[in-house]
Amino acid sequence: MAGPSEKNLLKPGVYYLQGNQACAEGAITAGCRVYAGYPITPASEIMEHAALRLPQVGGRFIQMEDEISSASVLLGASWAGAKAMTATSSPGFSLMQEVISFAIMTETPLVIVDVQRPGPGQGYITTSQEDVMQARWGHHGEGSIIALSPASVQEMFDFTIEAFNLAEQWRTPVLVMAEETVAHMREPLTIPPQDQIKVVNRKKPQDLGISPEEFLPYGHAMVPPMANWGEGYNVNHVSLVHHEDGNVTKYNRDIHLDSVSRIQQKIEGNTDHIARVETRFLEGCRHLVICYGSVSRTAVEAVMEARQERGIDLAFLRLVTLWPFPEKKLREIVRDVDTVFVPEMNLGMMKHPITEALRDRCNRIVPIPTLGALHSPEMILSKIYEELK
Amino acid sequence: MTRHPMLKYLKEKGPAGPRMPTIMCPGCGAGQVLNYTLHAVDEIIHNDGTRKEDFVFISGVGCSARLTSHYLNFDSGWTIHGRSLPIATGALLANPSLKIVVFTGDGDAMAIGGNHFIHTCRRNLDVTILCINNGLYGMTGGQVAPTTPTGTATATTPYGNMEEAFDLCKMAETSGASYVARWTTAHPRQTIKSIKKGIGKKGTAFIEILSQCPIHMKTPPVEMLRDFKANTVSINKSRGHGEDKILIGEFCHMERPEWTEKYQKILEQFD
Amino acid sequence: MMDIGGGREVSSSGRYEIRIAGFGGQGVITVGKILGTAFSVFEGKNSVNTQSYGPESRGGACRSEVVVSDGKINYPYVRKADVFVALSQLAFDAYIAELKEGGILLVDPNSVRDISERDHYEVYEVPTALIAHETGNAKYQNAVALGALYPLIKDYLKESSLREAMDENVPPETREANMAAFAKGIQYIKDHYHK
Amino acid sequence: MNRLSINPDYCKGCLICVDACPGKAIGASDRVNPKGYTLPAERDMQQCNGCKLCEIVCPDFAIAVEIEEEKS
Repeated sequence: MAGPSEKNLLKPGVYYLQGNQACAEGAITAGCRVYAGYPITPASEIMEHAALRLPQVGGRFIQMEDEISSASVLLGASWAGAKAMTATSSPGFSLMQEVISFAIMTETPLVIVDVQRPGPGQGYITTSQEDVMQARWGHHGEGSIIALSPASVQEMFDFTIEAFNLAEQWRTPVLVMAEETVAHMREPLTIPPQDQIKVVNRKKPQDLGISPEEFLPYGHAMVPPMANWGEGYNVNHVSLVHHEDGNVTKYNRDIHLDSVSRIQQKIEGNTDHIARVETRFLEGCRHLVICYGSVSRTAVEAVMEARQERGIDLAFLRLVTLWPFPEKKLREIVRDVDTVFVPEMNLGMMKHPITEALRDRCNRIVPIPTLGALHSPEMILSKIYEELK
Repeated sequence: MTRHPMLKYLKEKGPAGPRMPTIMCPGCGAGQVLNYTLHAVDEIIHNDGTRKEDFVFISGVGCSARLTSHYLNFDSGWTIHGRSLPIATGALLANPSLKIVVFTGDGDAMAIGGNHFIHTCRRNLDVTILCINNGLYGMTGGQVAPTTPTGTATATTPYGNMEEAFDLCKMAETSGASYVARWTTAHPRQTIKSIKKGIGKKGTAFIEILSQCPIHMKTPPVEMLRDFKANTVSINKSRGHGEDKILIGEFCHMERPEWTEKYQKILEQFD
Repeated sequence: MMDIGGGREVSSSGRYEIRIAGFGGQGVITVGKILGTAFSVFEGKNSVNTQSYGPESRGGACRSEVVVSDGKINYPYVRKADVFVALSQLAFDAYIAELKEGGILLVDPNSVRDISERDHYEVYEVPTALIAHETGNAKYQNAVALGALYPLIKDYLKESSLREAMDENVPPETREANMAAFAKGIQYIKDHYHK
Repeated sequence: MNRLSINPDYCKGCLICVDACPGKAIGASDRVNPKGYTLPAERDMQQCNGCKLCEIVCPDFAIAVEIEEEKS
């Protein structure tokens, strides 16, 4: 008989939900049973939905006193064996960077949703993509991160599930870099039958027949198995530079370089498995639009219109994962184009790794910046027509 | 057409157009706290000779914080959620003669700002903290706060708030604030007098003002103000038998060396 | 029911776009939510409902939109509105330029007083605030507006879809009053515009 | 007799002033401002003792009392 957690999952079917609500349902579907949050526009609805739904599936919700404590809850919850999530917006995301750094070094699976809003400072409460660099470089120290970029209510559901799966699979914090546009939008959401949804759980030493005495919390493999508190593995979570067994004394530079390099390579070296892009009209195209998140919904409409109305040989490429940045994949599929347009809801951020990746694959990169609102199709089309006169 | 006497302390319009009416919802208590504060400041400027340019208003984030945002015709800062007190500390270190008034809310001061709050009181820094306590997070849509009464249903406690609320005045007192009082928006004259005293006091003055949020509590403001009168009792009159009612009045008014005054003694070694 | 865009993935043509605007507290956002639910849950069409708002929960400008299509919807916001419901002068001035030629314009004449180039649109004037007041509570202004809107877009959805969507999106204790206000809106259009 | 001035653009119709006035000199009028807020108005200014509580408790600085000059 299904326990409370299975019984009260949303039945398969079509729903009409807000992006934020779909995100919370995705977390629950992925097995998230601990949620900690703090109010902030435009992300509060995720927390409000979690507060309502978690007890119904045998989970626990808490509203913490701020973002730092909310993120810190995730460390304790994950170490104690639970899948844990919080959601915030840009100012709160800044406050969570230390915990993200800590989660990277201790290889702790957890999910943080950032519903981006304009900055810096209070900025405003509408939509934005201004945190995409902070997502990768905001935490102190080396290490890498996985960051997904949803563009629809369906993806707010699907990508939150994927975020948990990636976190558990690679023992790493995973970021869902949402935007206010998709967070507050309502669209049909299709929930498939439970058995068709892939749910990944962390590999545990018990699964590999590793006894507590032999267990190396940061050893055994590129992605070490993870022991939960309360299961007799006496695991010490430490984020000082450490040996595979968690010993922090006997510092030596080689161990330092090796251990932190492994943690970084664990993600960067597996970009092909982790990163995804979507492309359309790429075959023999002359020009290209590269975009991500909700801007991709405007961009694809502009690309279709430019092709239909003016026969411009324009292709469309969407970064589904922002980090790890799929440089190799980009270089494989973009061979020789003239102009690459990069519309972003910031003043030019992902254009930098794009420029580096396509340094010898195009003649020029043309950013199309805007702040605080989604590009309209006309904004992108007028730039394309102007540049390709 | 006579104009409201306190409008002289507000920026009604500017080159970019009108700034008023304020963003506050109809009947919101925060607007009343601004009115009472300006009445207190007006009396101080005229009676005690404190200059208008010595006043600085600082707020964090939330409905309470919107009071400084861009309406005040004073030096002011609309700053980071929960961080107005460290920012006030910085201003005092740079210029101890500033008269700093902080508008904060129950969430801004006691949740995210809680740590800074207890340390500011411990240090007894010369700042007047006006905590507009509406018992919830208003700006973000009515979520539970550290001051929400147990049992209350809110956007984040759909099954009723199971946690206990802080007593803000007790926390201020035990943390070391040298002037601590609680009023409600339904006690205008007492609140004005208390704010005047707090600003005049050298040291941390903490004044909690219970304030109505008609929108999220779904109750007409007039009714909530009547409830404030009915559900409170002054500590002088209560003599301990008003337990079920909320105590209002002055809880603490003592002399404690103020931080910048103590530091002055260090500085004077090198005069 | 009217097929919109023939189910193909279309750019701007295959979309039916409705925008509602007013100020915070008039129930503008709820109307958008109800329309979206009606189209997507009860009519089986694809629809995107978005909202824009200021920090003010009362009094500030507020807008809610629904884009409907039988095909895929990419750009989520209104490009050229087919229908524009304006409940305040501020909102009317802000968005009238984006109502297409010959589009349906529904306004509350007590708050939207001057309508420039009236002959460019199909104009319907319904005193939604007043009618709501008469049914006992100004809060139901949005239900009156929804009722007035229905006969103007009945080629695209059934009244039952709207009613069921309302059922799902209003507090249970207000269901009856909402339905009454909704019916009054329909009646007003029938009496004054024979639709 | 003292006179009241109401700023229709600032007033949000909360009517706190009506309830606060000790002499019940202020009442809710039937006038509505562009936002639909019910405006207060003079009801019986004979009862106004010039205490200015209405000015003090107004959240929006929208009401002011003009005290009649004492005739010598």
